[in-house]
Amino acid sequence: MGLPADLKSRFPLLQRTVHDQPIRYLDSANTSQKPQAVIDAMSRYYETINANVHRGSYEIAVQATDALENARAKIARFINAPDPREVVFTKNATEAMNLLARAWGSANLGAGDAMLISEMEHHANIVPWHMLAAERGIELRWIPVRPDGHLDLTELDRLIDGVKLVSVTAMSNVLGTLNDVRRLADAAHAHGALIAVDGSQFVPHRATDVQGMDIDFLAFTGHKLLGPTGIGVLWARSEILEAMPPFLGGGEMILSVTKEGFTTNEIPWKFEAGTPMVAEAVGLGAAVDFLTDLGMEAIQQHETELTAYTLRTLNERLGERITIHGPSEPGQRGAVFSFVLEAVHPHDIAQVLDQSGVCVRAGHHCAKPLLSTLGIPASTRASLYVYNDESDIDALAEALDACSDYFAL
Amino acid sequence: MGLPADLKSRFPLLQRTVHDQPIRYLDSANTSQKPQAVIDAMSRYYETINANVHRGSYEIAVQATDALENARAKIARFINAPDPREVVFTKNATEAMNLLARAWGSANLGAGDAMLISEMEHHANIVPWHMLAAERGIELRWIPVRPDGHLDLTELDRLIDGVKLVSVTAMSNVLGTLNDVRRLADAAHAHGALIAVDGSQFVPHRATDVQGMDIDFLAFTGHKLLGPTGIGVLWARSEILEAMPPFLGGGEMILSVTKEGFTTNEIPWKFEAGTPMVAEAVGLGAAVDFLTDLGMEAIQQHETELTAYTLRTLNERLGERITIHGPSEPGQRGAVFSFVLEAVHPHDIAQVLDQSGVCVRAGHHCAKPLLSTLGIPASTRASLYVYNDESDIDALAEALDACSDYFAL
Amino acid sequence: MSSLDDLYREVILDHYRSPRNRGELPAPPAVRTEGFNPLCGDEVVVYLQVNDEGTIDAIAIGGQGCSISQSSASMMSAAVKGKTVAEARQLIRAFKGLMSIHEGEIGGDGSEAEQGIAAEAETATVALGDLEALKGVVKFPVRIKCATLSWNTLDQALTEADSQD
Amino acid sequence: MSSLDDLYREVILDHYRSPRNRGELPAPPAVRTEGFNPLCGDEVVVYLQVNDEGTIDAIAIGGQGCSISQSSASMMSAAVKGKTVAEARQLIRAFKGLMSIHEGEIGGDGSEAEQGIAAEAETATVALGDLEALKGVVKFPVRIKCATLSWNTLDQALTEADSQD
Ligand SMILES: Cc1ncc(COP(=O)(O)O)c(C=O)c1O
Ligand SMILES: Cc1ncc(COP(=O)(O)O)c(C=O)c1O
Repeated sequence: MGLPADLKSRFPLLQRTVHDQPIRYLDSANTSQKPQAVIDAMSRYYETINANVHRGSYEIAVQATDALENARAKIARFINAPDPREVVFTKNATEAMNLLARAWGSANLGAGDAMLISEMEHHANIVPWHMLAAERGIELRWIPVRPDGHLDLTELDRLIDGVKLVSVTAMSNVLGTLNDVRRLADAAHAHGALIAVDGSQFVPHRATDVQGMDIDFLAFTGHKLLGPTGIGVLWARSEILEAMPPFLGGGEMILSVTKEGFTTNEIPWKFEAGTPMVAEAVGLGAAVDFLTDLGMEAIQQHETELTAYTLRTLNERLGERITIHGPSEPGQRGAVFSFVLEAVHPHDIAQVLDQSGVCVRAGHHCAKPLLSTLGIPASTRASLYVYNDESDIDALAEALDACSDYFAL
Repeated sequence: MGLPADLKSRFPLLQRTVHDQPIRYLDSANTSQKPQAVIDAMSRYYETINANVHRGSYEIAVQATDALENARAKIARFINAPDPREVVFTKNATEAMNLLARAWGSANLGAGDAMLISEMEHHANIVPWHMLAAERGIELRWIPVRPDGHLDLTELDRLIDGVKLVSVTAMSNVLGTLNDVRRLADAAHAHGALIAVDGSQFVPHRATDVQGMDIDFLAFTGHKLLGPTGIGVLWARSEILEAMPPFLGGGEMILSVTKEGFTTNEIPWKFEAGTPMVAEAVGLGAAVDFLTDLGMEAIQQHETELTAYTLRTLNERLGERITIHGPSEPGQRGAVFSFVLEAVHPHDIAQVLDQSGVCVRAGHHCAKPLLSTLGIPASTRASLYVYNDESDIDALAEALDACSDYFAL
Repeated sequence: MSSLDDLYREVILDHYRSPRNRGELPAPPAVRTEGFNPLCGDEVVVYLQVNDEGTIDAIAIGGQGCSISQSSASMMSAAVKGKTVAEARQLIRAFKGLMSIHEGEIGGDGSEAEQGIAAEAETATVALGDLEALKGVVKFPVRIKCATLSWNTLDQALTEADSQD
Repeated sequence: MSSLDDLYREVILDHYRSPRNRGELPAPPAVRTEGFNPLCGDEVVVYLQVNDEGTIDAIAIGGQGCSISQSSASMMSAAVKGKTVAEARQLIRAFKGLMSIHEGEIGGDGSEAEQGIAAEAETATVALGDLEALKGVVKFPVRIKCATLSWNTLDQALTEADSQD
């Protein structure tokens, strides 16, 4: 196993330079780069079979429909979903969470009902619930985060008691923490609650098995998964989807419309109003093929090794000057590193690193409640993916060292 | 003026054959084909500057942000919007209508309030209102359609009295009818109502001027406009957008999030939750450039001439056997032709025509209430765009003639 | 138009032009069931009368639609008339077996695709006669729903007739 | 790191390392105004005391943020201290003129971009002194919001001080 040595060469953007330096792309938790195979799959779609789907009986319309539905089937297999009809396409993970909150939430959560999320959630798994709470007076409970970056589950039994839904991330986009989703799923089900998982960070990096995790909903986003912008997924068990009211209204999601009302289509189309993201689904299908060819096991191994190398290298090189948040054991975390560098503000770090071709993100990473808990207004984050290697980490360490000198008194 | 003679050659899909015949793509009201320039703009985006937007301070993140915001500015100019911040990106026109119904509608329409749509609306401008009506008991009124395919405005004063919103299509996707939007806007404003326009069919084919039409909202979709799937637009006047509550919740649309609540970002980002459709916006920007280079006046002239040719050719060739719905004067309609062929069902027509490479759509065209009014369960529709020419119409007429023979007793 | 002839076999066009058992039956005593294809607007109405011995002694077909849905309905009505309910159900399974090779792939309903595998076995043993002419539809996946519409409607009608007693 | 030196001029780093007028003022009598950059989490608190003659006789700066936002706040405080409200407002316009060449293009707020054009004229006539060092920020459009944060906060503080009387 192991990843192919020439992997970086399959990503056209990684061949470019920035300020005359080779690019060191360390912002994959934000969005991933795309292999040529994914870019070409979309171009080929437009160049050969582009047509509207589910509507035409002519040759290319049938081919376009097949392309869309084959992508759906591939994605279902990728997360081990039992049925492709359980895969609903959305424009991103955020829309998937909103679909969940609106369609399932408004039918199942009323005044006084409680739900449970965690302090390490991305805004996409917070704001839709705030909006629902404001509308219908539901109670939002929070699983705390420990200083070591893990969820604090000591009070789980009390927190989960009486909730109707648990919604947590499988992997933190700030700390890299991998949560024990199966344990949370068991606890939720034992208390009669359903469990939704934000897989935006997890699905690109680890073999995902919705049946093995025994979860009810999974949201993730295409652009972090070597796929295009403009597509995400909400997976849910078919019985749940079937019982849910629709989300957006329009074409595709109806069986019939009269002046008096409408009847909804079967799942998954019931939740896909309007012309779907056909080229994007094709691109995501190609991304999933690419990842499957590499092997999710090999990816996990590569990232775990690189995580160990990163922690070691940064600590050795920067010593006391750097504080890396999140779990310290490489096996318990993804390759996402939020850190604070003494006396240098994250925004300045990101700016200075860019001059060396090193791309990192500075800010709140759309997880403000978590940063409040950690007691920092902003952090710098380096995040890795299949195409990164030790030379990228060396360049990061070198640039951080120089940056620290530059701002030193 | 006039369109370049080699225009078809710039659309790669139109170079392919179907069943060994040159393709005759006559389904552009469904979705348009894409010029190489649009496909390449998106590939180039992924190959050179792909990064998440509004979040990074490194070079390619700045370039990606500029690319997104430049596309927004281009689109604003294309519809003569006074301010790019009035252009909200959605995944398609359907989402744009749902944004309008949910965000504006739920803040402004309550039990007993009335709104006015027309019988020729696409489901995207019907079902969101049915959903809102079911939720909040609003009254939905309908402008009737006359047998000649025009709106029947004789009772407009009575119908519009007391409504809060008028929402109509600028051009019918079934009949090709061009509605007098300015007259409807004046009537709406005179009665204290706002007016929303579904420009999905109009914007690709006619110079659009939201200020000249004096409208309040405009929705349209990228994939019918030479652009990619996965992107649409809701334009609205900035004062209106500013007063509207948000639509979907998550990253990008917030200024701040705490455990207790959130505050919203400025327009347009307030309405763009999650990672935006960056590559798709770039593609739509390239499409708008392509159309602007051709000239919307030249496009209108081309389509009007081709409309006259189509009506003449089909009527001459098929005589009594064909009934073409919609306005008969080429200047009052777009190049969309719904017709019924004696003794042959639309589904059979579409199937038989495909054997000659002719792509037309059969069905209800997502406008079931209109088909009920016309008294037909389904129709066949041929629809044209910049790349079509007389040879396509000749092929259509020829294939229809043969089809009619094939099914004749 | 040679490859079209695979789809539009002469016997199909014949049933389309001269549909058998076209009309209505008074319901009750007959049951009346409607089937609907939202994609193309096709509609089939099946009127079914089952006697005390469990035999279909009358059937009539209403509705409108394309040549495939209408000829399939016509052939179906001819094939089941005089048959027992059990025989009719066997015929439904056999016909779905004939159709289902591609069904489900176009995103229709996965469940029918699975039924199909079991049903294919049935197809081998039941004589379909004229109905074999519809085999060409399989090459045109979007039309499979047209061909199966009347059969799904019949299935429902049989269930309703059953529950009438 | 040569081109970085355009951004991080020595005087900027000096203000960042040794910020002037750092602290708090009792409010009231001072006004206290907060400014916030949601993109990066930068925060500036301006404490402003305007005397009866309309002169800024005390100013203090709190908050935290990057070198650009903090040094800009520090230089701003030094520049307006002892100035009249009218002079301070002129300085705000002049500074925005210096910054606004690229502002608005990155999707910030179109309105400021328009103000900018008028303000550029002002820039030519008002002496900015040390503040000129921030000119390099213009080459780094995402940082313009960092540089203008304290100035927008000052603007608000002046308005509040005005309405106190
Ligand atoms: C008039 C009209 N409105 C709305 C739509 C919906 O567009 P979309 O499916 O891209 O959301 C269409 C096309 O399908 C249309 O023709
Ligand atoms: C954990 C997590 N959830 C949700 C999202 C939202 O994804 P998107 O912006 O594509 O909707 C992200 C990324 O931004 C994320 O990291």
